[in-house]
Amino acid sequence: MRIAILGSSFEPYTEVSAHERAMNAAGKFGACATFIGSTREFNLQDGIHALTLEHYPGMTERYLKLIADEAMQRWPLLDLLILHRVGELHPGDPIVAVAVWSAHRGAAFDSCRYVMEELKSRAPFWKKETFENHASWVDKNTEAG
Amino acid sequence: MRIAILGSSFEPYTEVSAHERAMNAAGKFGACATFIGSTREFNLQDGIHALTLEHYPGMTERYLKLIADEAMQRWPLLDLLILHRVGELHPGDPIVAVAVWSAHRGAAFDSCRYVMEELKSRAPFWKKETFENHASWVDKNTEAG
Amino acid sequence: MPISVKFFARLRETLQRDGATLDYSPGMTVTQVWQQVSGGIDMPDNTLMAVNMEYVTRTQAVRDGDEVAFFPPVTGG
Amino acid sequence: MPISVKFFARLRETLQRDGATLDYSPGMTVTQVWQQVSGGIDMPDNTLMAVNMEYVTRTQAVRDGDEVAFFPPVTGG
Repeated sequence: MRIAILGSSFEPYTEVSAHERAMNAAGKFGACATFIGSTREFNLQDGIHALTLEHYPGMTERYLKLIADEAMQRWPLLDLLILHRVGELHPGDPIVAVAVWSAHRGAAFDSCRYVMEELKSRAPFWKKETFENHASWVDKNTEAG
Repeated sequence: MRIAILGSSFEPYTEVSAHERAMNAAGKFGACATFIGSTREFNLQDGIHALTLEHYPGMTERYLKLIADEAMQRWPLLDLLILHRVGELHPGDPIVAVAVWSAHRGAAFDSCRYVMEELKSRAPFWKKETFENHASWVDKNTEAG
Repeated sequence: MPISVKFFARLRETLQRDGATLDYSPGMTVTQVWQQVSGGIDMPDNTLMAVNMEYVTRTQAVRDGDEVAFFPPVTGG
Repeated sequence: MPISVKFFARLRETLQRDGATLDYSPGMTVTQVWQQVSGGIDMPDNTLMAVNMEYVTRTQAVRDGDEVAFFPPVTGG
């Protein structure tokens, strides 16, 4: 299991691929579900120039680990990867990558979604959007639907 | 949209990443959900040496396109990638890669799963497992759960 | 133009052929196509069938020149 | 050992400070910690709070040396 908070840009598919090789479990898993969240140039308003991600060092890692452990207990997973950016991001930059490996697809899909929803509702990260002439905090995340 | 049936080994994350760059849509999507199915060394029995994937050329492409079009109509997706192996595979080899890009995570998760379930129930592919001393056709896919 | 028939996977092995051709006769259904090319073997209950690469049921009428395929449940992905 | 208080995101900007320390007194709750360090500003209804990096409710008792944090709804991912 790898959980990391990253202060600079990352290439999610390179990370997922490297983690999978390091697992050295080829043939053991039949399913890998991945979710990558990226910075959009729009949210409630168009014209986002930058996104600043703040977090609570210590508590964030603690909750990501807790969520990952919950997923590992609830589904028969071989491994799990969670990466999350902090700092200043720009449109197109990856924010979050979650990848889960399992023997079967049901567990992979369900646990990947579980980790994302729990991360969004419990992990202490906050987004601030910078537009051309102003900046504002994102007040809440969009619903799962 | 890219749909391809591949006769030789592929690296799914390289393909997903290359497709995403070629989309040239950084900042437009906030979510990419991916599913990679790989050859296991076990299914109902342990000791799978090889998996042979047969398909119905023409009909397979037709149904993958149909399923992809259904997903694009049902959810607000920016793009969609489906890759599927045929021929002889070995434990660890990727079989299928599905990736979908959307503004929001709900559409990405739901449509990725939809494409996988429909592919498994409608696209004309057949698996034959080779063990040390015998080979046998897989009679049906596992349920979604 | 004859009707072209294809078999896949386990069905191809059971029938020991990957296809056949047969002459069209008016009113012919997919079931009748099977009967004429299967050498007396009953169609397994779970057999799927397609006409011109589209899923159909056993009672589907065929037309001259159609491609008719028979295969077991699909197991891709 | 004093209680250490932390503020994050919009709350940090509203209070114009990222933290504070205060002396522990017996029976102190998270709400009382807020009252002593917020400079008279009411706690926004949607405020989340944690003691020693674990979510708690407003009535949670604190102990000497605890780390108490206040922050708005989280918006990661």
